[in-house]
Amino acid sequence: MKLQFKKGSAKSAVVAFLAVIFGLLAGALLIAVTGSDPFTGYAYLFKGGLMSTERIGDTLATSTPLILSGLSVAFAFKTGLFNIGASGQMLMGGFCATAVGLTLPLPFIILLPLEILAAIMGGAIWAVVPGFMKARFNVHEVVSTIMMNWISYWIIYYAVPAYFKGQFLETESRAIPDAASMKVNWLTHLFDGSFVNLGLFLAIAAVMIIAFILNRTVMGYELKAVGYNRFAAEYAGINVNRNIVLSMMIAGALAGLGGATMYIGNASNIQIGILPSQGFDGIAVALLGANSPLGSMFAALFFGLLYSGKGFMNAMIQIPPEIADTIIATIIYFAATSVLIERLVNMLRFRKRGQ
Amino acid sequence: MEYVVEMLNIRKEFPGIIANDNISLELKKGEIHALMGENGAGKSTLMSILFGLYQPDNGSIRIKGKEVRISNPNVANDLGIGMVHQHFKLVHNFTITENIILGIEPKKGLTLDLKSAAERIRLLSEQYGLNVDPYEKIENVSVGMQQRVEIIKMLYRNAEVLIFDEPTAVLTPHEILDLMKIMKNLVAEGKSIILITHKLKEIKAVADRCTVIRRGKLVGTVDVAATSEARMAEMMVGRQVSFQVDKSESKPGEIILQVENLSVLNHRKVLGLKGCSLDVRSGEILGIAGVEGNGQTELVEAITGLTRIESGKVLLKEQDITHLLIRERIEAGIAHIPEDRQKRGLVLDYTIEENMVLEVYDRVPFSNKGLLDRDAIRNYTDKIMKNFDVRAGEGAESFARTLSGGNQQKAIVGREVELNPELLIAVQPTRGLDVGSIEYIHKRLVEQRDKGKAVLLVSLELDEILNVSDRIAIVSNGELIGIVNAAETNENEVGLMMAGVRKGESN
Amino acid sequence: MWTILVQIFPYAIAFTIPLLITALGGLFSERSGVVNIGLEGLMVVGSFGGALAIAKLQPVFPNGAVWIGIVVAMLTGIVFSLLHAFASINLNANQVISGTAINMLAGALTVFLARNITGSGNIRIGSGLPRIDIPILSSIPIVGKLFFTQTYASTWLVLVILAISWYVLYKTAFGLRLRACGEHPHAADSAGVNVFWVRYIAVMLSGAFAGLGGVVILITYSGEFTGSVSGLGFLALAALIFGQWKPLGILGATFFFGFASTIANVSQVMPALASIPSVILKVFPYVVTLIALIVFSKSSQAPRAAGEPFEHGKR
Amino acid sequence: GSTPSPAGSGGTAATAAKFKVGMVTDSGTIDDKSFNQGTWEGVQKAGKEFGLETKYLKPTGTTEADYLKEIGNLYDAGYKFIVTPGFKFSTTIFQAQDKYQDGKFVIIDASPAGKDGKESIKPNTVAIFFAEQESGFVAGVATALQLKEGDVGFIGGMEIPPVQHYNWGFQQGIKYANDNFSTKINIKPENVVYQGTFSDVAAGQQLAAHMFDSGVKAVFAAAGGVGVGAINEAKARAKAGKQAWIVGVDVDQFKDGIYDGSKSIILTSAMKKIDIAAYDMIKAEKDGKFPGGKSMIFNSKNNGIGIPDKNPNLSADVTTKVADVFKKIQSGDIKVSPDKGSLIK
Ligand SMILES: Nc1ncnc2c1ncn2[C@@H]1O[C@H](COP(=O)(O)OP(=O)(O)OP(=O)(O)O)[C@@H](O)[C@H]1O
Ligand SMILES: Nc1ncnc2c1ncn2[C@@H]1O[C@H](COP(=O)(O)OP(=O)(O)OP(=O)(O)O)[C@@H](O)[C@H]1O
Ligand SMILES: [Mg+2]
Ligand SMILES: [Mg+2]
Repeated sequence: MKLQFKKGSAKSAVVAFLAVIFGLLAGALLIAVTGSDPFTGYAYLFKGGLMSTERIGDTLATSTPLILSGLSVAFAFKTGLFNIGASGQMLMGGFCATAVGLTLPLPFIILLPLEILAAIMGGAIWAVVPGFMKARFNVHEVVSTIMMNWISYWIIYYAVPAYFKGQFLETESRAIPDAASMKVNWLTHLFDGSFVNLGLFLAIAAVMIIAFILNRTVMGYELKAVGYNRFAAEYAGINVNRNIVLSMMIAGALAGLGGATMYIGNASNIQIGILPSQGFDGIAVALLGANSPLGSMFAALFFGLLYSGKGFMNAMIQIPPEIADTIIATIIYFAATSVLIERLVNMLRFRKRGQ
Repeated sequence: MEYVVEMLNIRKEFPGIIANDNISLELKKGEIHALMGENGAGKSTLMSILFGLYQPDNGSIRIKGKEVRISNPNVANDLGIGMVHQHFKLVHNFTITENIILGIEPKKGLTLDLKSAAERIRLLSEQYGLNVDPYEKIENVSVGMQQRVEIIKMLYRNAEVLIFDEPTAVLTPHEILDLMKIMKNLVAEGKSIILITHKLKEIKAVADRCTVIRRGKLVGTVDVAATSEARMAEMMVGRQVSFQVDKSESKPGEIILQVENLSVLNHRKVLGLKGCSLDVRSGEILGIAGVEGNGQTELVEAITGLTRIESGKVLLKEQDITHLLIRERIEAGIAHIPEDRQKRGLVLDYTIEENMVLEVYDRVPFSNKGLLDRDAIRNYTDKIMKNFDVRAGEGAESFARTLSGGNQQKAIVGREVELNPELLIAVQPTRGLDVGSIEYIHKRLVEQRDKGKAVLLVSLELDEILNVSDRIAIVSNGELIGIVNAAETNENEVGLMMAGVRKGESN
Repeated sequence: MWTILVQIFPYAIAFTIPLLITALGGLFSERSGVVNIGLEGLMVVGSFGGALAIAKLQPVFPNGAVWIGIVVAMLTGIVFSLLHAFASINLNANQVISGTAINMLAGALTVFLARNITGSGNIRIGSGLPRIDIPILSSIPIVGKLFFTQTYASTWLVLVILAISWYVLYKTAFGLRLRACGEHPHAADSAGVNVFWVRYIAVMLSGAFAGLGGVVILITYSGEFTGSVSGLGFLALAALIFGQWKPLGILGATFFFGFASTIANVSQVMPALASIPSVILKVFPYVVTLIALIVFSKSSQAPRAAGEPFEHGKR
Repeated sequence: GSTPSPAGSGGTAATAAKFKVGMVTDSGTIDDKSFNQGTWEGVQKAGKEFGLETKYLKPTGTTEADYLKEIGNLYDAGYKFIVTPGFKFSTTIFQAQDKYQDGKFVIIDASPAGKDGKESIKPNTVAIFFAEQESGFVAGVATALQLKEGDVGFIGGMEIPPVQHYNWGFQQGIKYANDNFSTKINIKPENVVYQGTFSDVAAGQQLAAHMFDSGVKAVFAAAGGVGVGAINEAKARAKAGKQAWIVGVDVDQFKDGIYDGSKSIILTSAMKKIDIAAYDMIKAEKDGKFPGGKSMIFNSKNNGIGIPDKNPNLSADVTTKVADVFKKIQSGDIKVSPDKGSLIK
């Protein structure tokens, strides 16, 4: 499975934009077919995500883990790896952060960095295993990361009740105390009681750092060289195996951080029996964002908006909220078949010139 | 005059390039017709049209006087046209029989009838002296054998017209002779052949007529016997070319590279290079002659660090580099023009400028404290592109993928030379290039030598080795057979040694 | 131990069969050169189509409905797989991405439709396939007890398909062509094989088989479409690699998965296994797969052209 | 937020003011044959009867934020009377009752509690509990009486209080029947399991199959989708002419167990009448009698739990005896403990 990389950010932006348009059109068609008015539907959808400060905050919070998981997948893509295991890494990262938050009675200023560190390490370790298997044994990361997802699923499944059992429930951990949560009062107030939290800033910082690493640093140069052509990288004396492991490690760290923003940010405990779907959505985010950090951030915000607004749409009119997921999936299909869009663009351009 | 194939006024355009512009070619029954032209001239395209892989935008094709539309290879097969492609089209884990019958499988009921197919293949093989084992797997046979499989594939389909696209590029001198014999057999049995090749000597040896094309346009068709090699070459490139590399006497100095008793495992985990010892001095070009797969790759990879050394030593300027990392060897003064420019030489999805610092990006001035310096990289790239005449649409910012093969190669040569190495290893530096580019690259190799550097040249082209090297080391079956002075040897002697005959043994 | 084995055998097999048939579908697709990580989604649509057909038809044809459902599921899988075929064969799209899109689309669209139909997003069927003891064979000692008691008709259907697949793949012209397309499509192309068609058929087979896998889950043990097959499609993909892209290899791999997860599931009620921590039993199949991937990495039999778009005439 | 309906819906106006009733589901679907469905049926019944608009939303996840978001969506869309089934809503309602002070909340199976576990029911909230142990007890007695002797088992979903109560009540019921009606029903420790999810159908089937194979005659499955697997297994066995019973949970599952025309493998069901609870609360609100700030228990006394009125698989004699036992629970003659005590798991 070789991944092809598209360059030229203007072109990918156009493709992404058209994919979004087509996805929304397909969604409109579906809404119409099921007997509702697409315009009203979409109006409620966007209102639901944006109509109040609180809702804007919620949309941002919904986007936060998506930004990070998207960034994780995009980063791995850029370096030639398909990280389909962001879910498991998020779970592990989130678990480690929760564990630290629940165990160490430290002041916020010290505790938060520790939690973040734990999340990053948890995610990174979970990704290093497939990275190492890829580097050393050339085991395809798609399969190994999927296996790692399930392993983390079951480990958390048994570890949470065993060590961090909730007050009432076996199925989730104890609640993270306020002093250990990413939610901070000033933000909550600023956004009228939204659950937006410091995770958002962490995500934005991560986007900046990753963009900088990829474009400006020796490390990014090496990582991409290995991703694009590991034989040439080897020829040039770049340590290929180390870079593959490093790349997976960073991707895992990003996903792990994303897990922390979910479990000690948006939520206040970790639940068992669920692989966070945000990990898989990260693939969509990265695809729409053409694997660029900034692109992924915008894609995540857009998906966050859809996810955040769909409930309100469902509350207002009879459109099942799965429409949002359907729209996202359609967008991804169109992004995957961008050749079609490119041809369309060329055709239109050609016709214009012809006139 | 009866023509088996007439291609008339063929035109084929690819996005941005007219690969065939009004080309006509006529093939007589029972002749070997050479098709010649520089790289990218449009030879393969023309033949792909005849074979039904492409549809012409314009023009017509007649087979035995009848106008036909060849919409796909099946139609070509039915018309008795077969093609041996530049790159063999064989499935590595199929047997020879399975490869040959693919697409026209004989059946017993629903089940494949492999037995009767194998029997027919054995008979064909005997008839034309091809000597293939129907049950052997492709991955276990030599390149020459694979080519013979391709030939049987055509014969099995009762082809009357056989197209060979650069068939000799991958063969040893001995295999080339065999192939020529086979081709003569084929025409004697009434087949007609179109032979694409860059090698004038081969055209002289077997072809009756020769059609030359240049940049998609027909230059002309000549009678081979009546035309000199120089004239044909001129037709091809549109100017006079010298085949001789101008160079002065070499002035060898101190030993730069010393290889002692080197043994290396190949990818099949057996010794691919056995106890090889040689040295290269400053101011000389040492050529490695040998048939493909006889230890050259292992030797080069062992020196550059791409492969682990089983036993023995490699010294660079008396420093033992046997266990150094690749990057450390580059820093110690080894530069390497790799055999496969697209696989090893370039990151195709990087721009030229990113490719130009592939080995030095982490050095000052290209980066500082882990941060890349774009300006420094740009200046460096511009310099290389100017010095080595690398042409690309968007200059330093062009993606390597968009460059033509020749320009890709020039960029790599420029990059490696610019490292200012003590030892320059050039592996097949002119593979698949046209004569103009070849000439250029040879000049740069000699220039390195004249600057007092050591050059190790590995090539499968005997002519190149003989023309460019000062001394020639011949390898066969992983062993060093001998080292001769270029000035004192000839093709015959080297060819014999490549076949494993040590000097003096033959008489 | 023997009694435990005999007891869990039928359930292990019931769990193995959907994995097996789905992996077999993946095998056809990949050996023709098209990587299909959309198997999960194709299973989901199969289970959706089948559930819908069965739920609607059962009141009318109480006996035939299940079989009609099987056919419908396979057809649904085929139709959906065309999306993947179109993207990866006609448009040369990145096959991994297209497959991911299929997975997302399947999960979202089917639940969306089911919600419009049933209001809840789930579709429950009245009853699935009965379990039967095969006459005569089931009385053979040992073997009869293990293989011929308490079996579903779908199990035999899938095993027959497996046998036919093996024959088609290795003994017929179509199989030869299919394998050639997966190893070296240009070779097949120049030999006059229509690579596009072969790949289309292969992807459609993967759709049909994955759809069958989805509906088998429904009619044997789940009885309900829920919009998910809980990762079995991905597990099938792993089994395909574990089984080294060979029919008998994936039979072994999927049986291993089936057996290991059944043991993990029932370990709680088996005193012999209750002493092993559950977490170990649960992660066991996944860890073993990882180890197997490492072991097989040396001699990978992956089809060489799998995942690479085929461009007619590209050099 | 936007409130399309002009009629004020705040306050406990005893008028027939049109209020809209919303529900947020827990994990699981609206037709889960369990508490989501039960709640929704109650909401719908009230909606029809009183001409109210009703709506349910299914959250995308199961975190507090997910739940709060859907409550906000309902609230902003004018659904200010919100019913939430499931223990998981505890912390969510704790916040919602403050955040939406003119909203009304009904939480089932739990009471609002802060992170520290401190409970606090505000005047706009009612917490509803069920005495599942009593329901399990009755079902246990019925099972024992009907089967007379042999093994029975229990499959739970997740190990959460309501499920535990069912289990412990069931065990007490069996014991009661053994002691008082000299039945010989046995529960082995290995036949009492919590599968760990409410969704793994395959595991449910395999667990039930294993129990049946090891001689269990009836399995009490309080396990959502896992229970569906168990029911499927029992049906498959019954079709093959073997004996296999399931004791249903939450609602009357008789219909789900039908395999041959009218025969069903559901012996009886341990019900808790969530639909009635939901309905009652809506009705109370409509009548201006919303018991805000209170925690209510539905048990045998108010007929909030029990087994179905009709149990075609129980003999007439068993039915009368069970009815007797039920009366004794109502009167307090029989006490069913909600604690584990010396019981299994
Ligand atoms: N499929 C294609 N799409 C676009 N351009 C193509 C394609 N095939 C060939 N070309 C271009 O057409 C021109 C002729 O190519 P062709 O392969 O026929 O050259 P050639 O004479 O066979 O060269 P060589 O000696 O390198 O084999 C080249 O510029 C080539 O890049
Ligand atoms: N498949 C293709 N699609 C588009 N452009 C192509 C294609 N192949 C070649 N080109 C373009 O055509 C030009 C000539 O390329 P070509 O590969 O024929 O050069 P070459 O010197 O013959 O190299 P080679 O030795 O690799 O055959 C280049 O500008 C190249 O970018
Ligand atoms: Mg060319
Ligand atoms: Mg060519």
